[in-house]
Amino acid sequence: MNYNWNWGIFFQPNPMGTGTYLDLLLSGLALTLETAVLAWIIALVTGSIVGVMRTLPSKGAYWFGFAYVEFFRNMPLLVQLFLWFFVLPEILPRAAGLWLKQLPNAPFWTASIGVGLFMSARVAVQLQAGIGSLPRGQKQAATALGLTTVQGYRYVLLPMAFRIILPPLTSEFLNTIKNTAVAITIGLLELTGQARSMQEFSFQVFEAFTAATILYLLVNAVVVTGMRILERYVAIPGYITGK
Amino acid sequence: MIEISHVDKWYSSAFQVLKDCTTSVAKGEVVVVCGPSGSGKSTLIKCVNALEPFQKGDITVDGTKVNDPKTNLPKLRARVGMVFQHFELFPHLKIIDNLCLAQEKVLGRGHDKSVTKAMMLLDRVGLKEHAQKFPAQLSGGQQQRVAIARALAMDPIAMLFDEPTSALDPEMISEVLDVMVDLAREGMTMMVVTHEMGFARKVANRVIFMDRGEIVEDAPKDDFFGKPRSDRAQKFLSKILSH
Amino acid sequence: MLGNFDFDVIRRSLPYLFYEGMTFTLTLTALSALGGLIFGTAIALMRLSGYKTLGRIAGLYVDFMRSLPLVLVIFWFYFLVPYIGQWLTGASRPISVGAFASSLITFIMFEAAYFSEIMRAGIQSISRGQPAAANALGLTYAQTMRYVVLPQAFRNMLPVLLTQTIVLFQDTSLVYVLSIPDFLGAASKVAQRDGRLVEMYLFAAFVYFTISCVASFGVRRLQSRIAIIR
Amino acid sequence: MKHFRSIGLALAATFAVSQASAEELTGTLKNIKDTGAITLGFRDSSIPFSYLDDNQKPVGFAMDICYKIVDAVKKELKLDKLEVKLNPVTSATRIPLMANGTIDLECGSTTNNAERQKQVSFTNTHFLTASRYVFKKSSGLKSIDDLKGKTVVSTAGTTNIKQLTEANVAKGLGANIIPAKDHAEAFLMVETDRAVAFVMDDILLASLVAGSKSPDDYAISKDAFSKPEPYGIMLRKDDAPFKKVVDAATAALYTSGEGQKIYDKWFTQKIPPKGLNLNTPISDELKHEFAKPSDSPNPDDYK
Repeated sequence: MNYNWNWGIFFQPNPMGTGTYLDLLLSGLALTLETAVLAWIIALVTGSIVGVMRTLPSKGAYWFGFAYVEFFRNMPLLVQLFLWFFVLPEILPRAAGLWLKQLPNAPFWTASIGVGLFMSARVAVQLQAGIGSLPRGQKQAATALGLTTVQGYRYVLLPMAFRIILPPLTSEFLNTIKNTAVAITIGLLELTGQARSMQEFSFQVFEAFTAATILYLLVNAVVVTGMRILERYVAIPGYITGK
Repeated sequence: MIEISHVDKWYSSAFQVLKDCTTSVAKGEVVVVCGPSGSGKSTLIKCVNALEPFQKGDITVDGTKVNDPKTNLPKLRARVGMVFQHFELFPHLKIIDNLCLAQEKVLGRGHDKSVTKAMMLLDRVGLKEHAQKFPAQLSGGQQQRVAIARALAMDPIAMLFDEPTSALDPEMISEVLDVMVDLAREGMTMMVVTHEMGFARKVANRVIFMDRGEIVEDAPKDDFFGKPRSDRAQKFLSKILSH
Repeated sequence: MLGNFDFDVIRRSLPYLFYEGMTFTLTLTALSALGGLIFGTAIALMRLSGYKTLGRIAGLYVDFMRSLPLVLVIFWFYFLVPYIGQWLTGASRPISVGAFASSLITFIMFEAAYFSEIMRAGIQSISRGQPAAANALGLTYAQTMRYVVLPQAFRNMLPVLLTQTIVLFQDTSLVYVLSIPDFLGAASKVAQRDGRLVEMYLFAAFVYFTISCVASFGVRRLQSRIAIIR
Repeated sequence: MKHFRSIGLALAATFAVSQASAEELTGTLKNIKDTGAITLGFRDSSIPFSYLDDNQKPVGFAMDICYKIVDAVKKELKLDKLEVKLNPVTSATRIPLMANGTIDLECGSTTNNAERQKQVSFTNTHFLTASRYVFKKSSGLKSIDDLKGKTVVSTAGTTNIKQLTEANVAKGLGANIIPAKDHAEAFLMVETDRAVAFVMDDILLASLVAGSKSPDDYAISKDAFSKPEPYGIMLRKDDAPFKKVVDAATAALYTSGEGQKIYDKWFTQKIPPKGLNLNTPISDELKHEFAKPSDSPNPDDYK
């Protein structure tokens, strides 16, 4: 193979003056995680609201939830990011658009919100399925005790539903981390983006991508382990969920 | 205490589950509702605390009209205890928390007061030592006794039982019935959907027989078991008493 | 703001967008789905084969692919495939692989990991009695799989496989990062050349949305029809 | 160094044909002969070097040069037919795609420098340009120092973003540097006020401005990030026979005066898609280079 391997490249200084190439990749990793965590919070909060709406008896709430999920699920994430990043500021009033565009870290905020909303539709579907899998009597029992709908969801249905959907939520969280890589198209220098910069500056394509790959695998392993521990921590004695 | 007058309910325009049902339960009275499956008896009892909506007629509980949109349903339901066929304990909450949840969230009782009340009731159903366990760690009979205690913790003015023993293994039925008999003897107003005719003989004041959504028979206990008037009730009785 | 909307730019670029862009996207989607399904089924069979090493290799492959962002995989393969070709054919220099072939290989390899999980679930959903009955009739392992297990697994999983294909259809837009003119790439080229971002991206969003929506509606209909037949 | 190169070049030009046919074919030439096809890498928006016209076909100054090279290769290999495949590249993908054999010639606006020569080779220089930045007049920028703390965009994988990054460190500007996929996308960032400035080779900036909706809104900085650097058609490293053919073809093209003709076509006349005229007559340095073609990566060799 006609290629100059140079694994020492990681310890050579990067042209950004921020330390070595390894530091460059690690800063990308940090940004990946920050974006993913913020996106995940957005996805969980809005996804839960929409997911609950889809289980309410109200026709209006159901249709809103339905439309929301279809909207965010039927467009490529990349296109959605473009809509938020390039299109939204242009159709806003000029001053608002300008403010939006000149926000410091605009790619970070756009990516977090864009990925977050994209994932929220998936969280909503999972949660709807989780609530749907609970026996109907649970809701009735909560109601019969005099709990309001909000209280019923808060104290009875959601704690159970979230436990049931914890395994699929784990993979959705992993998807969130992976999906932040799409944001290199709007200039977010996360892990894949930094691996690419490293490739461009040092010409060491395969070293850069190998390192990024290893970092993604590590993150994956850490998240999976963490979620397993969480699953065990919230497991209910005697109660077998799913598997 | 409970007035049911001319209640009609349809699931769809074609399928009528309740036809012109009229009956009442006086204070301190124990009424057993029986009938073949699909006769609408569970639906009727669920209409009493508005777990199921109905299209025509009126139900009044302790002077409050259930089907009045102005009625504060959670408040009303909190005063009517309900026990379900499948217990419907909240699996993610310890036994003690199952009993405290609605006391605190609906009645606004302090935590200490709720716990004291809960422990007293658990003691009464003979399950004091299981307070810190989770529902899945208890047998069916124990779970149903917890469910009764949970309903009693709300200081109900009446209790509704929806086939409380039909999901239980035979050897556990009596432990639940014993608790119900005690309750009846203490003067609790009770409406019980059950096939346990022994229980009916022992404590019921009246027996209601339903078939195809209609109240076919509504008679004092002795009359019902002595000389049932309708063919349908006779056939039903001979079937379930034949063994 | 909508006053400045130039619908004409969409009309003028329609032939390019659809003849080149959408053709690329749809061909890539269809071939990747087919390849991913075949390769994915092979991986699923490896995992369920009972040979420990074989199963472990397949499992590692699936976990590996599913841990990486598609964008990174696209870069990897775009740069690596010619070398793999060189290695496979023993040629003296990297094999020249065009943009389309390279994307196709990328998506087949990537999606196979996801399709294999679906097929695995499908195979496992078939009751153990089925292969036992086939064996009792004297069918070999391969015959059992070919005539009894896989057809059932495939039918059971058809809606999920189709849903995954819709996801794949959306994912192909990521070849944008390589400047390959798929539908989105074509739209963005027009958008940037004419400075008509708003129109072109809204139009692209609309097209993707419509196609995905119609397709997922079809899958839902199919699903309910299968549910009735069962 | 320079001396040595011109000797080599002269030798190549003289003996290229006879040598190549006598020897066993290797490398790219062998591959082209075997497959009957050559793959050119082109750019989306390196106007006027390599960009898409109204029919989304790649055209430009560098494309024309590449087609001349293709003719020479065809003749060299005595082929009746040579299929030309086109593959889109970006600044970020061009070098790996050259290394991995996806493309045989990269026809665009790639700066020839010593660092890149470790990865790829270049044929004779076809343009010289310095790195500057474009900005909106309304933003009132003047010097490189005015970029302090601002958001600045450049194209990923270019020498320009590297020079910008280095200047950012050296001058302590603290500018927020965003990489864009291609020049058009980067320019768009400035046009839509996402970034205040776009750092790029001045000729590309000038063409982007000229082609924009309101050219009068923009200005290009006086300050430069670099000396005028040479552009070259890129080819694979360590493939002497192929380079010999390509060098001979370009040298012949430039010295014959045909190079100047092609130059004038793209830089002083109306060009597609919009009939723009860049009005950039050939510089003395480039004229000099055309007279004595060179593939040196050193800017000082072109004075």
